[in-house]
Amino acid sequence: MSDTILSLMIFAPLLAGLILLLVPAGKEAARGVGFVVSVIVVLLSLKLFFSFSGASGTFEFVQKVVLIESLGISYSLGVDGISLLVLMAAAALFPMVYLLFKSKEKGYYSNLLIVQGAMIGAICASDMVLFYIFWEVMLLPVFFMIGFYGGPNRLSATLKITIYTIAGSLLMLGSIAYLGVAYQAQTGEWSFDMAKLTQMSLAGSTATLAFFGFMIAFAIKIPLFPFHTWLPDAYTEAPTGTTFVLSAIMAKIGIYAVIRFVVPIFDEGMQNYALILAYAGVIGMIYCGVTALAQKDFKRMLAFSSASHMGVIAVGIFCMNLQALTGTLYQVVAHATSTGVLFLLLGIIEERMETRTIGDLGGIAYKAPVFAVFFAVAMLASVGLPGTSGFIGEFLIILGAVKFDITVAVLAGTALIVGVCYMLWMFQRVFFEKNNQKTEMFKDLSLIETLTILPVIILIIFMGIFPQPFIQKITPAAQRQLVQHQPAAGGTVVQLTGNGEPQISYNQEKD
Amino acid sequence: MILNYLSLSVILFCLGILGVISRRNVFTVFMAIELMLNAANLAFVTLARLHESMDGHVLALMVMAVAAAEAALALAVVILLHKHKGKLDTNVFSLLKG
Amino acid sequence: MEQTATYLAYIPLLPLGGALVLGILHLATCQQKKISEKVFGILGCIGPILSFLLALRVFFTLKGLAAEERILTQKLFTWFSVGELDVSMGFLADPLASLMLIFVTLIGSLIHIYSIGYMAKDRNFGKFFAYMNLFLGSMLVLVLGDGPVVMFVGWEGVGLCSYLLISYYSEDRDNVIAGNKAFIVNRIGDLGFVLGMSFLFWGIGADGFDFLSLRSNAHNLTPALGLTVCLLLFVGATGKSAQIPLYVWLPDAMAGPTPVSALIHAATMVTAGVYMVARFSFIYAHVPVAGSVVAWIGISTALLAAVFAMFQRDIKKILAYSTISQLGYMFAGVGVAAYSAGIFHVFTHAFFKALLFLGAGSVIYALHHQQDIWKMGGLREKMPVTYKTMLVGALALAGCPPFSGFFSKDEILYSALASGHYGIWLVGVGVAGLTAYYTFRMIFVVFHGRPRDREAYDHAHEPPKIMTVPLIILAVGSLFAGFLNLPGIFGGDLEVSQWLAPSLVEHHPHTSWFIELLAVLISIAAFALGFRAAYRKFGEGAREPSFTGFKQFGYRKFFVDEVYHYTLVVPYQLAGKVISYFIEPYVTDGPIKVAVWLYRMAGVVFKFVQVGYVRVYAIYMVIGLSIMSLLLAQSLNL
Amino acid sequence: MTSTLLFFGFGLLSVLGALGLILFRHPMNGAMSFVVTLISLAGLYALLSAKLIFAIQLIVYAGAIMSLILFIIMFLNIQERDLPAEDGRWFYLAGGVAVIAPITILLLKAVKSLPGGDTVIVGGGFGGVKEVGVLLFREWLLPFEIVSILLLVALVGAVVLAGKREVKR
Amino acid sequence: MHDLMVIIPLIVVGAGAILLMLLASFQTLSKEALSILTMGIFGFAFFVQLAVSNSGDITPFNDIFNGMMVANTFTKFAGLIVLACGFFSTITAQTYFTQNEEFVLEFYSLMLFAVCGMLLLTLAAELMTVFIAIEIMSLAVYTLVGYDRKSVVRSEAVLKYLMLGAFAGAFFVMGTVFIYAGAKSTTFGTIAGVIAENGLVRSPTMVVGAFFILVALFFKAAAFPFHAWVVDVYDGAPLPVTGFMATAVKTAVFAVIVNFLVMNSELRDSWITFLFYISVITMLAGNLIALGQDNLKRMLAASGIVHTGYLIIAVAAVNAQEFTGGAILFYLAAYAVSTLGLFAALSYLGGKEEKRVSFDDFKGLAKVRPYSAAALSIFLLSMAGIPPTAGFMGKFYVITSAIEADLIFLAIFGIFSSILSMWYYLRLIIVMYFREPEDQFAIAEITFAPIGTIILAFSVFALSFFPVVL
Repeated sequence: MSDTILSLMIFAPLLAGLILLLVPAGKEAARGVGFVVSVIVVLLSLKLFFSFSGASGTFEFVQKVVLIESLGISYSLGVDGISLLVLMAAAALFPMVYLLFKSKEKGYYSNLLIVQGAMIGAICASDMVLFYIFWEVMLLPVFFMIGFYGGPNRLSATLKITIYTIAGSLLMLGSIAYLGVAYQAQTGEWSFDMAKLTQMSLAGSTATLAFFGFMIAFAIKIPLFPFHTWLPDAYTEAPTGTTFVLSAIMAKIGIYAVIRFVVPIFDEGMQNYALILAYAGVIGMIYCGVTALAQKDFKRMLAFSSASHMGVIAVGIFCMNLQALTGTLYQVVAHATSTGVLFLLLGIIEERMETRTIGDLGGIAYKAPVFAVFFAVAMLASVGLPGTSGFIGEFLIILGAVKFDITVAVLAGTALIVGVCYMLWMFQRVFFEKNNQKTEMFKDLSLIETLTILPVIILIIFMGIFPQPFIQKITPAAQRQLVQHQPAAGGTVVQLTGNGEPQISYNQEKD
Repeated sequence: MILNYLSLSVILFCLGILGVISRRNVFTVFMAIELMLNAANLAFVTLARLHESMDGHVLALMVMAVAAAEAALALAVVILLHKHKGKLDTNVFSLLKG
Repeated sequence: MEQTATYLAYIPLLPLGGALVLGILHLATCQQKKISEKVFGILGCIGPILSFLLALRVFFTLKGLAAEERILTQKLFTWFSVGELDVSMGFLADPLASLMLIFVTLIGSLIHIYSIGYMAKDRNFGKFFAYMNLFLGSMLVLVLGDGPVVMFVGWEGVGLCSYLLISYYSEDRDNVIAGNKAFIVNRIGDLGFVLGMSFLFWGIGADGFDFLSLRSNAHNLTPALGLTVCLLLFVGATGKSAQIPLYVWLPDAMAGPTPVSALIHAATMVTAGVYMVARFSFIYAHVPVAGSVVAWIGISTALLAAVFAMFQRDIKKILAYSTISQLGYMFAGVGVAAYSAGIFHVFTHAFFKALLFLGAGSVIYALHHQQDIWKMGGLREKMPVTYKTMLVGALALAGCPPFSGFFSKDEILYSALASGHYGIWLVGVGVAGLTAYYTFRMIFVVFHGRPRDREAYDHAHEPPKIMTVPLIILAVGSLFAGFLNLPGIFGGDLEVSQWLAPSLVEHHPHTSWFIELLAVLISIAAFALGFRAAYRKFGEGAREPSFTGFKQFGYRKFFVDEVYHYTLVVPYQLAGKVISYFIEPYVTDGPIKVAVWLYRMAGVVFKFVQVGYVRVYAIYMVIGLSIMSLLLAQSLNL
Repeated sequence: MTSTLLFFGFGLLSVLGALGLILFRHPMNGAMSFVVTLISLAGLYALLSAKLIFAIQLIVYAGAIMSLILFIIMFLNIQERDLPAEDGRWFYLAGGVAVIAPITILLLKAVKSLPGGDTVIVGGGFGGVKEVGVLLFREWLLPFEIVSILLLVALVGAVVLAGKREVKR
Repeated sequence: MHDLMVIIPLIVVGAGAILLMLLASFQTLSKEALSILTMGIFGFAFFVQLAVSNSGDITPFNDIFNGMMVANTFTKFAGLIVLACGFFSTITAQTYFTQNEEFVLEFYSLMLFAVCGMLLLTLAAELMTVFIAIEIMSLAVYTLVGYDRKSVVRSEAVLKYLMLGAFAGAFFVMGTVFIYAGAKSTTFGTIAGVIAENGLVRSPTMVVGAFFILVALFFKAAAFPFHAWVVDVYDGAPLPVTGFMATAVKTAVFAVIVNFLVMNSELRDSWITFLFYISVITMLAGNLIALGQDNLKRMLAASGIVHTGYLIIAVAAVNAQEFTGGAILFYLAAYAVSTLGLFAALSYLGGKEEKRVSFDDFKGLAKVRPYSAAALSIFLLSMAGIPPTAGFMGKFYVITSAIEADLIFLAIFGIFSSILSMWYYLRLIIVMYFREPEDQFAIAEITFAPIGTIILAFSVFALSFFPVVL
């Protein structure tokens, strides 16, 4: 069991989705199947979470089947602290979608299943080629979901996201090939096993190319400024379930991938470009945050806010210290839950009001207090209020950033402000102020819906108050990721102790 | 002396190319291609003389055979085209483009 | 040396639990069947009162211990520990905390009780009490937090509550905007707090990131880093405690219900900044520069706010500005390293300012939400209790001996003088005069003279017992609280200061009794002048003055809000618009769009290249061939 | 000496024939001048003492293939109006020469790099029927065999493309 | 005996061709019977080829053929691919002829002739043999393209193909001339010996000869600038023939290119820059041509040019020392599978007389015929190189081998071109899935092609996970 549990988690949804696609079935049946399978996945993931020790920081639940020995490509899976929480996020949140959105066709649900399977695969794969396969496969359902069930100009949106993402991942393909060749050159044997490849430490111009191959691919997926331009259209046009998938989980896989591949292998690349990338992160955060303020479309605003948060989360990676990295890994889940809930609740508004324009809404809080409370909790979590899951990660990231580079830290800190600006203003216009005849009709959450979302709300608060159980599973692996890597030279860093000396000193050893 | 023979064959070959790209008359074009093949033959025979080995002759024979086969098919195509349009202009046949 | 007390956690948890219960209850009932307000009211008051009792217990337990052992801790669980960063969810009660606890819980309970009356017939009665409880809980977490991070939880929690309560009447857009303003401005401060914490951690937080260990390692902190930390933390304080430049939110915060203004925006939350600075006294003491920065900002805030207060016509706004001004005093106090004096002023101010607000509340209640003092007048006869109690409060605020305000303020001014900050002292004295002036301007205009608005006056009446009783209690408090910390000259020996001493790092400057006396006399004189001026102008009910010239300028608060609006808010929104309507589509996405367009165009071009003439294809071949053969001839250098 | 003269004579003729093929507007004339080229090539083969090729060139090429082409030309009885009005012919010729020049130069240079040699008639049956035949069936059996397949394909192709019979549906 | 086994597939196919030719002349058999017979022959030859294990270079009947024929693993798998292409093209043709009236009985015999020529091409190790084999293949294919005498378009396609083909053939002969001039022989073995002995570069005639030969072969493989004919000819040719040309011809031609280049490492290395630029330009041009097309066949033809570009990358990356043309063969196989699948599907979706040819004709196919649409999408994704299809693995092997051969930039260009190719592959998927259907895609009668489509659709995945040729 313990070595096939991952395969189960991957292929239960994947095969279920494919079979649903092939056989004729009603949409209710499809929805039922989807819900059951996703619940099974949740249970499996819980079992995995509690039987995961994480003390060593190495892969657990390893399964390995050689596919192509001539190139050392194998079907090999494994989970470690880096991937655990992402995996949990990918596994745990899905049942909500099936419960909340009933009025969709069969294809919608089967695509959801497939995308979940593929994403779990991408998270668990410990062979790079396998990872790449899942990474690409998880895009196709999104392509179809947006194209079929999306908004008015869905075609351009889906074409944009697909080509944009595939462009990135093809560059990554080149980099992966390069890694394999480099490993073959160093050791004489072919392998794409992460554990082996991460032993390498590459330098030189070609390695830099490969570094950017990876970075661009992941920067597009995350998305990192300035590669975010596909995001608003895609998030806005996509049906809510898909937006949820994209924002809550798929973006996180980008983050995860950076930590998994780029950090351990490309020391030199990180040394030279961490600062630039961190700046890209914070600039993107501010840029998208400021943009979100001006959005009239509720969903578009949330899309930009999501992008903005991803900026901060990305910063944590490039600070290259334990606190920031842990913060990032924690924030991945925190943001998954909060943003996920926000998008789902927005979906409910959309279903009931047939509009997403913020200006058309108002006074929902009086008609639907429960709804409003849930939304408020998720919102506060996403602006990082202490006591919610959002705070821990953000605090750790800023804390780490201070050590890495003060400017970056201050800019990253502005996330505290930027977030509340648009969120509160939106909250005011949507939930407060006076009702209009549209929102007079707004119904509060039904019991089922309440019970569906309540667990996540509780999780958000629980993760704010008792983060340690999660963190202690993360940290060893994060430590391992960092050991090969001497701290990247930021612009200005704080000398820890040392009396009397000027201790906010510029250190120039860039190389 | 040998080189003059080869140069002659080169010249004939290039004249053949010239014929192919400068004429629109199907017959002329095909005969120009035949000319190129003949130039090659001349070169083969000359080289056979140069190497004092008769492989060149055999090669020339083969080329002639191939040329004959091509000519047969080519003429069939010409007839076909003439049936369609009654013209031998290659530019008439430009339905497929873009 | 410190002892563990297992009941500390209950102090914040009781109100928090109350908040949870009330909230769920409210959510469950707000739609269809109502349950009586009594249930909510009682449930709402249980928590605060119980935690008040616990606070007393804490106080007496500490009192029972030797001075330097007066520390109670309770470590609940490891909150999060990453590498050398180890933050535990724990509580710490020392004399400083206990003092705060007592008055926070006491005043909190009183205001809860008062609110039962004030908020009667409000459709979201339950919600109100849930918020109030939540606030009290967060405030107690703030006070009891055993480390910066836990403190920050409360710090942000109270900010959230103040947002929720300011925008309580949320149908009215302005209230919500005021709430947003409060939250955002506070967030700006919190950024400073977070960064300060981070620096502090990388400085000395490696072994233990709670106050006790930090305090023991404070000497390792290098001056420059210390300065950075102090200033950053003070930025947080200015946000929370409404100092220059972040004070702008507090006047608008009066949009909330009056009890809220009394509890949050006068008595407790806004003093959190002072408390925090005192908490970190072990760092500030090392960095005098930071101290004087704090002091100067504080005293100039006091001056500015006092000037504003002189020209306001909204009774709550007057009180709001006076609050800011008093907070300025407190910061001046902690700035000149007289932490105990500052905290003591916090203590007394809590009483009389809460009293004043509640009094104003009952006036407003009586006049059906009329807040403009120039629409009031002669209410003395109509509501005597309110009048008398408010008079006490006013005297305390204005610093008339022997009311509490006099002693605490005098202590601050004296420490400023003694520690050689003459400038601060001078300004402080001036502000004292202004305080007396605007306070009695308010009193006279509201209660004396003849009514300006007849029919409102006729309907005016004394509020119910449940509202007046807290007033009386507070009045007593603000009358006698001063005597807890009598300076030597009045025969006391600063009991409160001594009580606080173990948890603060301060040294009392010793000067001659003459200086002390001088200081006292001068402050009394300042009060007298201010009072006299006020009496001259408004003593027997003046008619509404015309707000022109400097009056207008002062009434409009020197247009600071407008300046902020046009220098910060408008550009920000503009940037948003510019980015989303120009930069995003044309600049960021531009290159990609252009590339795609070029690609498409090239495709169109290549359609024309496929002309369909077989000869042309042959020509392509030959051209390619000849180019290649040129290259080949070169590479072979034939 | 005579061989040199003959070479230049035949060479000139063949080039003239080729030019005629390219330049004459009517394919009939072109074909005629192409025959001249073929025959002069045959002469050159003789000079290169390739007896068999000489004969085959005359019989098969100049004889059979060309007469087939001529036959088809006549069979289609092309009138002036059927001919393409190639107005830009001269332009194309000039451009073509310009384009082809590099190729020619390359080839000529390549030729120059070969070792020269004279072309006195080698006796001893070099290029005779018997010798070439032996060579053909010993060394070059495979090409010889598959050429038969090629001719078969050409046959079938010609039938399919130009045959007259009605196809069974 | 083993020698015989090696060439039995060749003999079987050739004999079958002649047999069918004779049968055709009697006009007794129905076209179904002929098609089934053809499939049988292909299948039999395929399994013989599969059964024969020819490891290392073996020269069948050396004493007779004088090493003009060399068989090895590479040729074996190349032959297998060719035979498979023939088989599935026959299936496609069978279906096609149920929907298109025009038919000649020699069709299948010509197809067999063509395959015979291709098998020869994979085996041939002597330039004149290669030339004759090319001609066999080409003449057969010319005829297949133009068998329909009623249609002008077909005839035009033949004209273009035949004229340019013969033109290129002349170049091949001239190349042979120069090789012969340099090496006194035309068998690969001797040529390699001569090069190894006294270097390639020191005998310009050899360089020029090799150059002309490569040019002629690249013409057949439709590399820039010899690509122009492809689009028109594929467009003009009948659908099954287009599929046949796109896959089988390309396979055979690349087999011979590889055979020619790897006979000596110096020979290959001296052409790497040439190959580099050719492949880059070819990929670019192919993408740009394909982008503008509205006709499906033309788009596929142009994308065929792009794939030629990839294959040239692989050719540039093969190293002669321990040569396993694995990447090339796998890519060819993957490309063949997906292309044949597409054409098989189109053969029954195309309708009477190929009435559905343009993108828009397939609007909303997914709503009417979901399975066919799914199959089409699978093939398109495989061509685009999206995992887990065979096309992806092929692309991955090619890129890997390019990087391994230190042709980093070639790999990068390949990646870019596959990014560019996304547009037109996704376009059809979008049309099929996201537009509303307009006609019902009625199918005449039950035929083989759907089955063939399904088989191919599965083999797209099977191939990617069990890459037999590697």
